[in-house]
Amino acid sequence: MGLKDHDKDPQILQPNLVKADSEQRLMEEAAPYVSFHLLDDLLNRARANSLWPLTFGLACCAIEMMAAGASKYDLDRFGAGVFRPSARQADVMIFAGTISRKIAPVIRALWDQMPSPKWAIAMGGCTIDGGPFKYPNQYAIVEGADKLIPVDVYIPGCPPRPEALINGILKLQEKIKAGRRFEA
Amino acid sequence: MSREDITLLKESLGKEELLRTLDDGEYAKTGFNYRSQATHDAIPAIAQIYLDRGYFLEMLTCLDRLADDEIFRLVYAFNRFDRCERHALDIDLKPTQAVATISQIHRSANWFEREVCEMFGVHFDGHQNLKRLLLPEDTDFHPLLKDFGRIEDAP
Amino acid sequence: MDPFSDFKLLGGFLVLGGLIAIIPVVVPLLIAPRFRGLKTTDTYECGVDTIGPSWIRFSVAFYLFALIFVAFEVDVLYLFPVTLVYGTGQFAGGWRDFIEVGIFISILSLAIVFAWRKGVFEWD
Amino acid sequence: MKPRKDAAALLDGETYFLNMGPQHPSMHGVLRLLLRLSGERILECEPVIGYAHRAHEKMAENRNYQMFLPNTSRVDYLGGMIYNLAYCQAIEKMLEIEVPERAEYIRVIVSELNRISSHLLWFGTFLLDLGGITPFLYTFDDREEILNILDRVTGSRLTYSYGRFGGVTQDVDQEFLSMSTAFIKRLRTHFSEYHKLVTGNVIFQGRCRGVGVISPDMARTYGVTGPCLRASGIPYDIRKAEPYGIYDRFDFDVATRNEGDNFARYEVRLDEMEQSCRIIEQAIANIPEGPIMPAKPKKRFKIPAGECYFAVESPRGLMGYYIVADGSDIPSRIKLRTPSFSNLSSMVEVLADTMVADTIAILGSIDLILPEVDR
Repeated sequence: MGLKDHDKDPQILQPNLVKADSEQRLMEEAAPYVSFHLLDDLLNRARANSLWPLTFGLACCAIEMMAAGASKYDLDRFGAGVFRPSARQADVMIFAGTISRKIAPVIRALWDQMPSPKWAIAMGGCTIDGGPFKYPNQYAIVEGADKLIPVDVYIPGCPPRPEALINGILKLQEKIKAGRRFEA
Repeated sequence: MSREDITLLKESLGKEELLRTLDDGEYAKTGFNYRSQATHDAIPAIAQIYLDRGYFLEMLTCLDRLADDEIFRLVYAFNRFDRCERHALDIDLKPTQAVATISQIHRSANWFEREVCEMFGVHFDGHQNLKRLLLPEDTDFHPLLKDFGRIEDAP
Repeated sequence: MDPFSDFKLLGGFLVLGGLIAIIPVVVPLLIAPRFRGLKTTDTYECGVDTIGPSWIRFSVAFYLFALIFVAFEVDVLYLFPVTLVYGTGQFAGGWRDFIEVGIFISILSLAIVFAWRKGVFEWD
Repeated sequence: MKPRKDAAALLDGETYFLNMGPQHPSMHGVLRLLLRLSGERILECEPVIGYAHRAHEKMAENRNYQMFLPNTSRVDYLGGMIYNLAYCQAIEKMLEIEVPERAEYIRVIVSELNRISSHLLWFGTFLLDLGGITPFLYTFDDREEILNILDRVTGSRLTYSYGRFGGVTQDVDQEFLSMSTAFIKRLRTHFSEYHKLVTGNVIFQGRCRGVGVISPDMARTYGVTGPCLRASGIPYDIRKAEPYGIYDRFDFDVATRNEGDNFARYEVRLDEMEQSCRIIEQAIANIPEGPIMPAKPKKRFKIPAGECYFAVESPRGLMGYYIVADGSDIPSRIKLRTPSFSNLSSMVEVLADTMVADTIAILGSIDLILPEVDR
């Protein structure tokens, strides 16, 4: 029986469409109901030191992410080694690899399904602006992860070494500890 | 394929014109031991013979030669496990012409044909599941055509 | 001795248990930043939309397996009070308590043998 | 497993569609399996691929031969060195460039090191899929050693652009050779450790013996090559069948098994690591002195009209470059025949009528790399 492909996301996110579309999709990103400065400071400190990344290896950078999680460049020293397979339990989404046009709706869905507060690390040249696969009039990849979701830390490299990923996570921890102001 | 195997292949095809040419390609230069040319409706019979003789379909691809002589050239490569003998089989198709599928004979052709159909638009008759393989479901272009997505006419 | 001391203890225990259960649910709703995207409330299935209903009729083997589990859950439940009085009282230090618990468990494990013979664990 | 014949008679209320989707810890990248289930039994499995399609073949048609070099090691980043050197060898075959002896030996050494690192990563993730966390950490420790060695000479850990048309870019020094020999000695002691840790484990045997059997005939019709084919009893290894480079000078044997199940594939890859160690030792033993690039390497060149098909043995199977040149310096078409594409297409038949838990074990033993499937 030929299976109908049910991946019928209505809008295949062309890069130019994505920009306009992402404003409309982000219905509500608002400050918490209760927020005290000291409480937020304490919470951010706790959140920074226990980042649970989502296992989402797309391509070559995924191998360097696994190497960073393995024994030599251990991510667990920074509290970020607990790789959660399910988006419902992940704090940070590490884009490890090229973002093809076909996986763009999947990334949007996963980002929506992650609980807030959440952060995004764009690892590798492909997620910054298309990397080695970017040339004018190309049809296969989305040139950069920030066309899909707001990215917090960019890590250049193709693939970036595990030390670079660890440096990126440390930068993200600094950013979290600095706290975040929400528009009104 | 030994000498008598080739003649056997020609006779067993019965009609001579099914397999127009069968000459010894030079392996050192091109990697093919034998090159042959066939008509577009002969491919199931030839594929069946290759299957019976213990060959496997190594590769099926398409060359877009619309610019110089208005044809798509399908290149089938059959090879053996026990000794190195790669047969290249060319089929020239007009742009609107379809070719019979061999996915029932060589199962690996199933995905090869889906990919060629998706990338070039060549239609394979009798293929059960000829829908998009690599690109999102509702893309309507064939990317590997020469006149698609050229750098010079970037938006 | 206040006749209600036991009930107070139990009441306190229940209230504390309830609080411990509810606080981790309510507090994050208050202190976490809010976010609602298009697919936030959809079921999470590897990033793509689910296909078909999930209310389907499945094989009875799953149901029987769950029943066997519940039976032995209750079996363990009865062993909890036994731990309080095990080895104390009249036959302290003897083998009697051990034998009694052994008989209790072996009688209950006959249920497994019965289920085994009935083929509950055949998974095809 | 008794095959169930009443699959077609199921009412619509009983079949359940499950997406083992693009984001899944044991899908080795972004593969999506659309499973039609009845209870835990898979009635029909349709792999949906294309989530890592980066259009390598389209890129080949708008850049010249030198500019396509970085793409080659990003097609299959675990066998990046082998893909890179294969592309160089294909162009050398078309241009009839002579490669100096020392460069040929260096190519064999770094290719076999790359093959061992790919099999080590497969070993770690295969056990990780089956639930064993520790082997993953052991094998990555060994693998880091190889990445160090290759990093010394090529400058990168994963995506090497080490080959040039006619030779290699960097020369290896004595330190590199001694590190490699020390590594092989250390790896051989670890093999016995892996066997102790994993092979005898009852659960591992239970999940792998007799599961996911690929018969020789099914392997031939689906075009399965590499360790999966050799585990089904067919000793087809391109290094022996079509010796390229100087592989005919080394004596190593082709590891094969006959059962064709997960356990056979597991054993074939472990044996292959041993064979690669033997090749490296022989190559290190008699590597000659001399240049590593031809006297006047071709910088800018055009390839006369013609075509060339060049096949190599990648860690996953037969990898072929089919290059069609039209006389300019830009290739008219480069077709990458990648092994995982055909290996994965055989999953439609292998996974039918198995349990969902077995799918993870079977896919783990096939050792897929998704960007290589989607190109």
